[in-house]
Amino acid sequence: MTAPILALRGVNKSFGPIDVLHDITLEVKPGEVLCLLGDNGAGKSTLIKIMSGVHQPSSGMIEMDGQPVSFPTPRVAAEAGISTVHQFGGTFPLMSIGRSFFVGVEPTWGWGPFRVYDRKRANAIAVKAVQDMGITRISDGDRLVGGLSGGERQSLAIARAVHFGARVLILDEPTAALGVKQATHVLRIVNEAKRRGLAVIFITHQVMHAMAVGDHFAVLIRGAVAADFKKGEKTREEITDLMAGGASMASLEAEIEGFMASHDGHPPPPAE
Amino acid sequence: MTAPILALRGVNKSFGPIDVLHDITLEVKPGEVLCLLGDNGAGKSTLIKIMSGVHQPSSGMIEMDGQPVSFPTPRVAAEAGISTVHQFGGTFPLMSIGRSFFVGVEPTWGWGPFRVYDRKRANAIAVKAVQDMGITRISDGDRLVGGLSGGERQSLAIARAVHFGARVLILDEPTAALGVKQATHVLRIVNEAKRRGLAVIFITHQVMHAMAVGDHFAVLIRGAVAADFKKGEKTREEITDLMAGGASMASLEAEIEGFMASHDGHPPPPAE
Amino acid sequence: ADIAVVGGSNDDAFWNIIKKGIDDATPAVEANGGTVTYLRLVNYDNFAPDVVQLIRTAISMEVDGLVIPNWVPEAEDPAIKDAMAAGIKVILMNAGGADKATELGAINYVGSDEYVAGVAGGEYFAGAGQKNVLCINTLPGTANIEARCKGVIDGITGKGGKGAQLPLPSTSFGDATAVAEAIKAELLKDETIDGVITISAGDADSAAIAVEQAGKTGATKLGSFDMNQAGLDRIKAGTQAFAIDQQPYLQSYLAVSLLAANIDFGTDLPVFPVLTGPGIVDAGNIDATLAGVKLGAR
Amino acid sequence: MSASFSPGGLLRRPEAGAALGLIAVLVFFAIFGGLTFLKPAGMASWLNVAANLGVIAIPLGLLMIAGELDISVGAMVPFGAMTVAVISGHYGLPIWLGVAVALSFGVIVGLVNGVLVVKTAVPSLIVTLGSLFAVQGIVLGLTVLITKSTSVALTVEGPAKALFGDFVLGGQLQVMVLWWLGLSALYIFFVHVSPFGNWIFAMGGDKVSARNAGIPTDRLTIILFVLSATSAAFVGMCQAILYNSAQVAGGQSFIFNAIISVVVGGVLLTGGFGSVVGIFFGTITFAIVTQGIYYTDFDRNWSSLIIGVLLLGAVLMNNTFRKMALSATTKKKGAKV
Amino acid sequence: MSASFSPGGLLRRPEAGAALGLIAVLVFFAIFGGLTFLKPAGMASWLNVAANLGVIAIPLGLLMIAGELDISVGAMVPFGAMTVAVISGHYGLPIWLGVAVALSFGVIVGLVNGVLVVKTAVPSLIVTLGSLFAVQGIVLGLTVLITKSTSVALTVEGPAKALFGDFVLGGQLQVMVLWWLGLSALYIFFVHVSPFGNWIFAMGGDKVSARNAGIPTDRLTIILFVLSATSAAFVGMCQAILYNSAQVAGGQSFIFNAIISVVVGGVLLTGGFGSVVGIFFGTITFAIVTQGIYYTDFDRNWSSLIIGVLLLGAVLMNNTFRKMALSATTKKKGAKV
Ligand SMILES: Nc1ncnc2c1ncn2[C@@H]1O[C@H](COP(=O)(O)OP(=O)(O)OP(=O)(O)O)[C@@H](O)[C@H]1O
Ligand SMILES: Nc1ncnc2c1ncn2[C@@H]1O[C@H](COP(=O)(O)OP(=O)(O)OP(=O)(O)O)[C@@H](O)[C@H]1O
Ligand SMILES: [Mg+2]
Ligand SMILES: [Mg+2]
Repeated sequence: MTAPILALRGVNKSFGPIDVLHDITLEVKPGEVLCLLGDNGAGKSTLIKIMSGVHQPSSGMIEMDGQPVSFPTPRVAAEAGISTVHQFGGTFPLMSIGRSFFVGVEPTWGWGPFRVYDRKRANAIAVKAVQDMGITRISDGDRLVGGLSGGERQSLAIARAVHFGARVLILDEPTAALGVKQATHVLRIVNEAKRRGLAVIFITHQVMHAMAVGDHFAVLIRGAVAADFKKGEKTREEITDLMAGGASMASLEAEIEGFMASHDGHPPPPAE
Repeated sequence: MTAPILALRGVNKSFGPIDVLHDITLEVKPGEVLCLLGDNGAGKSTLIKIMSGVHQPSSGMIEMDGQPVSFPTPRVAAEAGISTVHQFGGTFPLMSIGRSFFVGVEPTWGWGPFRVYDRKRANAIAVKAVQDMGITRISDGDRLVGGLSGGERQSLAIARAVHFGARVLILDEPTAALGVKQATHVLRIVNEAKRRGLAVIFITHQVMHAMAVGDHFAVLIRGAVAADFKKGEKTREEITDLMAGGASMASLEAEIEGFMASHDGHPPPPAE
Repeated sequence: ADIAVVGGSNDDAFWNIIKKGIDDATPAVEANGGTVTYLRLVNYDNFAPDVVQLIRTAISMEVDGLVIPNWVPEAEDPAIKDAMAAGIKVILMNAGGADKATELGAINYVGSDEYVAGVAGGEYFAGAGQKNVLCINTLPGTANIEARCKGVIDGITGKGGKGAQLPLPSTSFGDATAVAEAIKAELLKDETIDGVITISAGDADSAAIAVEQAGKTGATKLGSFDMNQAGLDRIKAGTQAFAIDQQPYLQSYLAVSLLAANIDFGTDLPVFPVLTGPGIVDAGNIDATLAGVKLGAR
Repeated sequence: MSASFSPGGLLRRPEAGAALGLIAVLVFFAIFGGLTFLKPAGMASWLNVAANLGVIAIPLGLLMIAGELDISVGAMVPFGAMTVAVISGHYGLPIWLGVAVALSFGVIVGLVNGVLVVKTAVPSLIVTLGSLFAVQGIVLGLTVLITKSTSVALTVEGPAKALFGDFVLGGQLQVMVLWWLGLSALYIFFVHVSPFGNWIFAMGGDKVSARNAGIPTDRLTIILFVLSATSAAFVGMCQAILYNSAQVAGGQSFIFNAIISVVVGGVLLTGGFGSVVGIFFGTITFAIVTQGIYYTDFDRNWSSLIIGVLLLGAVLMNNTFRKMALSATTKKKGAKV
Repeated sequence: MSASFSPGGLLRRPEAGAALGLIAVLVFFAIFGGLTFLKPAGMASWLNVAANLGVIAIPLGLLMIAGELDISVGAMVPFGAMTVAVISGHYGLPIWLGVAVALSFGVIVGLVNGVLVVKTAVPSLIVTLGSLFAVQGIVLGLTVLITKSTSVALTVEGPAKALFGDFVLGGQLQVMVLWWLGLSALYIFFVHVSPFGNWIFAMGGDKVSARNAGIPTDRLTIILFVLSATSAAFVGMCQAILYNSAQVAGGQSFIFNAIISVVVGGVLLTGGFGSVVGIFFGTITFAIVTQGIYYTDFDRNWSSLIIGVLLLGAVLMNNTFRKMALSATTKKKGAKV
């Protein structure tokens, strides 16, 4: 069994008086997709923000390759090979595609204080990375990001993370705003990253997406790890119930589907 | 057969030189859920913005109950009984739940210029509406919206639209950021609205959600209605392909699943 | 002759009368084929650099003559010398004095002097029996304005009285109430203040209310630099003691006329310097002054 | 906006920080300023300043809550003053005509500002900076053209004087203080009690969503600009009547002073949060800080320093409280200017 | 920021609108101002003004691109001037010491501003408004305390004079023009050519995302504040050396003038968009408008009106272009101040 790249050991996080994460222990191995599941507000985004240096744990430890590390800023985490697409933001509407792609890690030539931003190279790499994601319409790296559709922007952010994700790729609800085709592309990219031996942490609210790529599932309920299991260890129904925070979704789904069935797909007569 | 409440007849829309919608003809009947499907950037949001008075059609006609109407501002559309939850925004982080719920249609007592905002009533109604959506944690209408989780906020926006949606309820990707439980609640609400005889227009990228509530499906591809069919007329696979803008998703899905199968759910050895 | 005149801020009452003098002298210059250009500071924020900039602008216009107040000699002298080196004849006006004119080689000096005017004000207070005078400065740090208050303080202390300056922060500039309440507060705090003088006519409107509000009408005498209609009305009514008048109309009118005639006809005035003030307007000469105010010349 | 009356709720109201700031400076000057500062004449001294500033600061604060800014008030004060002085002083026409024209100029400039902001995408800071210069130019140019002077005298008697520019209640308080209290009460009603206030907060929170929710954002924006320009013209007009004279210069200090009062009063510079009561307290705080200095023994040359430090302190205090209030509101990002 | 050189791309660059505005006012004044305005001496007249303003406007513009604002530059100009005048004029110490101390005061005030903005949640407008007052107070108080005067003379000769405060190239251009050109070139390099510029734009576009992308936003913010305060102190210092004297005075006009230049230069007030070349053009435009008036026959009383209208026109023009450039960027909503 391969050793975990990144691991959390007994991590707690509170914002002032609000406890958000309780005693989280989790690990992710190379070539493995960890699906982080959980209800709205369960603490998934907070958890991955700790892994990517945005927040500091209130207590507990982060380990990389078995060594304790700390990520005081996102830059440190990025330099350690952790690449994150956050749930919100991540692109800059008024910047060009090339510049937005390389924000903070601009390619340069020259030396010392006279390093020059290498626009040509940045654009070429960015356009290629985005096209590899299936967005073939984009061919000019000088276009402003603001001119892209929501899905295209999301794809750009993911392409960026994949490109720089030397070892760990973290995606926080990357498919939420995406169309069917784009979402499938993202899933393909996740698999591709896995194949290349990266560790991937994938957050989603869609069971289908989780089951399509996940090797390992962790479910957060109110800030604690409520379940941690491997692919195939639980059924779709069990996973759905866990994602809903432990509620029994079967009854809810039955309710909706039952309704549809009872009316045979036709609406009832308008209420008086 | 009941007559349509709201209909578009040959609607076109362009922003400056960019044509976004081409000759759209669509109608929605009371007690019916119209699912609007389509790729990112297909024009779904633009279409429903025309129906809710945010944008004006470049040409073409809107009819309500068979009569031509025009919605110069969102207010006019709201007064005609059209209630919309837009894809972005819709709540005000720094306002109280009660005030946010009633923005623009504040309940008052008193008369003339001395009408007084009825905080008690607004809070009571808002809290009840949100609790009816399954968010039972919210009990104080004076809490600031900014303190709610994303899912709770989305639920608040939907509750608002349902409350004021006298005749037509439009929901633009209401489930995108929601957890499994919350999404199921939204679907239940859509069914409930349908049962009460409202016309519902529902935009989503998730086939499952669409199939769970839709009576009638319209697929937009690059701004034109590419398909318009009833529940049961097409298979899930056909709908998925249409949602992806006509691409054959079967192959893509097969690719992903095939990969998983071939590795039997286990990651390949890390690449060198 | 093409003449350039450098002057003070756009909306300053004093400099608007200067402009009237220029405007009245202009037809005579134009009758002899010349022009007159008035270069005014926009504000007193960046005083010395802005004034010098205006001198340079005048040089760049290739004028024949320059009328200029020498407010900040250290800063202005080099520029004035450059102007002379470019063949421009110079008359100092309003600030600088005879010695400076001689030193620079200017044709003449027309004007009073802010400091001398201030001294005159301080001495007027002393003559009226006031012992403790407060000079209200709403533009602290501005060189020409500081000179006014310094003169007042020196004038009153020279006669055995006491004087002080009240610099108001920029938050109260242009807010009549803030100025009035500041003065009132000082009057309430220090009962011995029996004379108040303001650096502009507008501030005197505030000061008049402040004196009244402090219940010191009659006990505390009010003076001002420069005048406006409201101030003169007060002098007539007896609620203001005096206003210090440098007769700005004469300064610019004479300076422009003398310079143009010198350039065009080679005339020269034996009077050196030409002093236009300080004059004191008080109950004694108020009526004649009021007539001039109506015409915008006082 | 929350109107709960629990002690916790009270601390979370936007005016809580402002009230504490006010108390702090009151104590500061009561200690260093001594007794005269708290006597009626001393209190009148800062109340008068607060009143003149407050009548402008409240509508400006509402604009800021709605996410806009109005710099042109700095030119509207002299414009209002000069209009009434020229009409009723220089030309000797009836004072009521002067009052009416001064106020209608305020309405006109406000309309121009509002329409430009709504119709073009130019930020309101820039639009009103342009109209600040333009109105300054108009006031100077027209006044000199008409009166040959930059200072115009005006004598008003009778009811107009009593109404707009006189002292009341023992001859210490300007009648403006009554206007200020009255207007503040009206604003409190309209902003916090009537439904309109909700619209302003919604606009400041998210203009697009507000419009989508059926709020006539364009009309409301224009109304707010009219309100602020007219209020500034009103203050100028009253000052001219009170001081019997109007000057072309000045008024610019009102810009910064009003903005400071509004922010000290707890209004969020990015819009969407604040209260009229807070602005009211903020204005008094500012007036006390600037006027209180004269009652102390500090060297007057240092007054700007003291003002700067005290105001920064008041805002910091305020902010600490706002943070406590919104501790859970973390996802609101936005241009922080 | 896009650096494509196609004609369409050229028009979409942030400086396109600024360049057109510049051409428009040049034509305007060439028509109404006549020939002298375009002769070397006339050009020097507005170049000198532009240089002094521009050295401050560019770092201020960078701050605005990064989503912040610095009002305190208004007080830093007299602070820098007074510091060198007191040290090397009043005390007669070596000029290099005066220069060093003046600049280091700039660094200190910038550090204080930056740290306060980064550590507290107070908007930078308010923080720097506070430091504006505070520094004004310090300058007035200290100068009077030390020199008993508000105007201090200073005589500088030798290399320091030649370097900081002399005329060059035929005695018409201030050496500041060379500084301005050199600094502009440096800024262009760092903002548009080196990778650092990218960070500033990213910060202004979305500060949270920028930090998440690994940009040291706090450090960068502080550096930008240090840059703007130090540049202002530098300009004040050079003016004192050039004019042999320093005054304690407001300096507030620099604030508005610099902000106008930056906005006319195409920088978005909400941050994230703009260019150094645009600011450069905007500064020249502003200088031409304010200086050009002197070369025309317009009555001076109307100059504010003309400036206001011309500037509003320039911004409107600029905005039309920006809209064209970003026609597809519609989802960016944000506080429009
Ligand atoms: N900076 C913060 N300060 C205070 N509370 C916070 C902060 N960030 C997050 N929280 C709170 O922590 C909890 C978990 O938030 P988080 O964003 O991690 O949830 P999530 O699992 O990502 O939910 P979603 O599926 O809706 O994205 C929420 O209750 C949220 O309000
Ligand atoms: N105001 C506007 N100006 C210019 N173009 C616009 C505007 N609004 C939308 N568009 C363009 O119209 C197209 C359709 O956009 P729309 O938001 O309707 O797509 P959508 O179907 O809702 O996509 P998604 O599923 O990503 O929400 C896009 O290419 C978008 O860039
Ligand atoms: Mg999340
Ligand atoms: Mg959409």
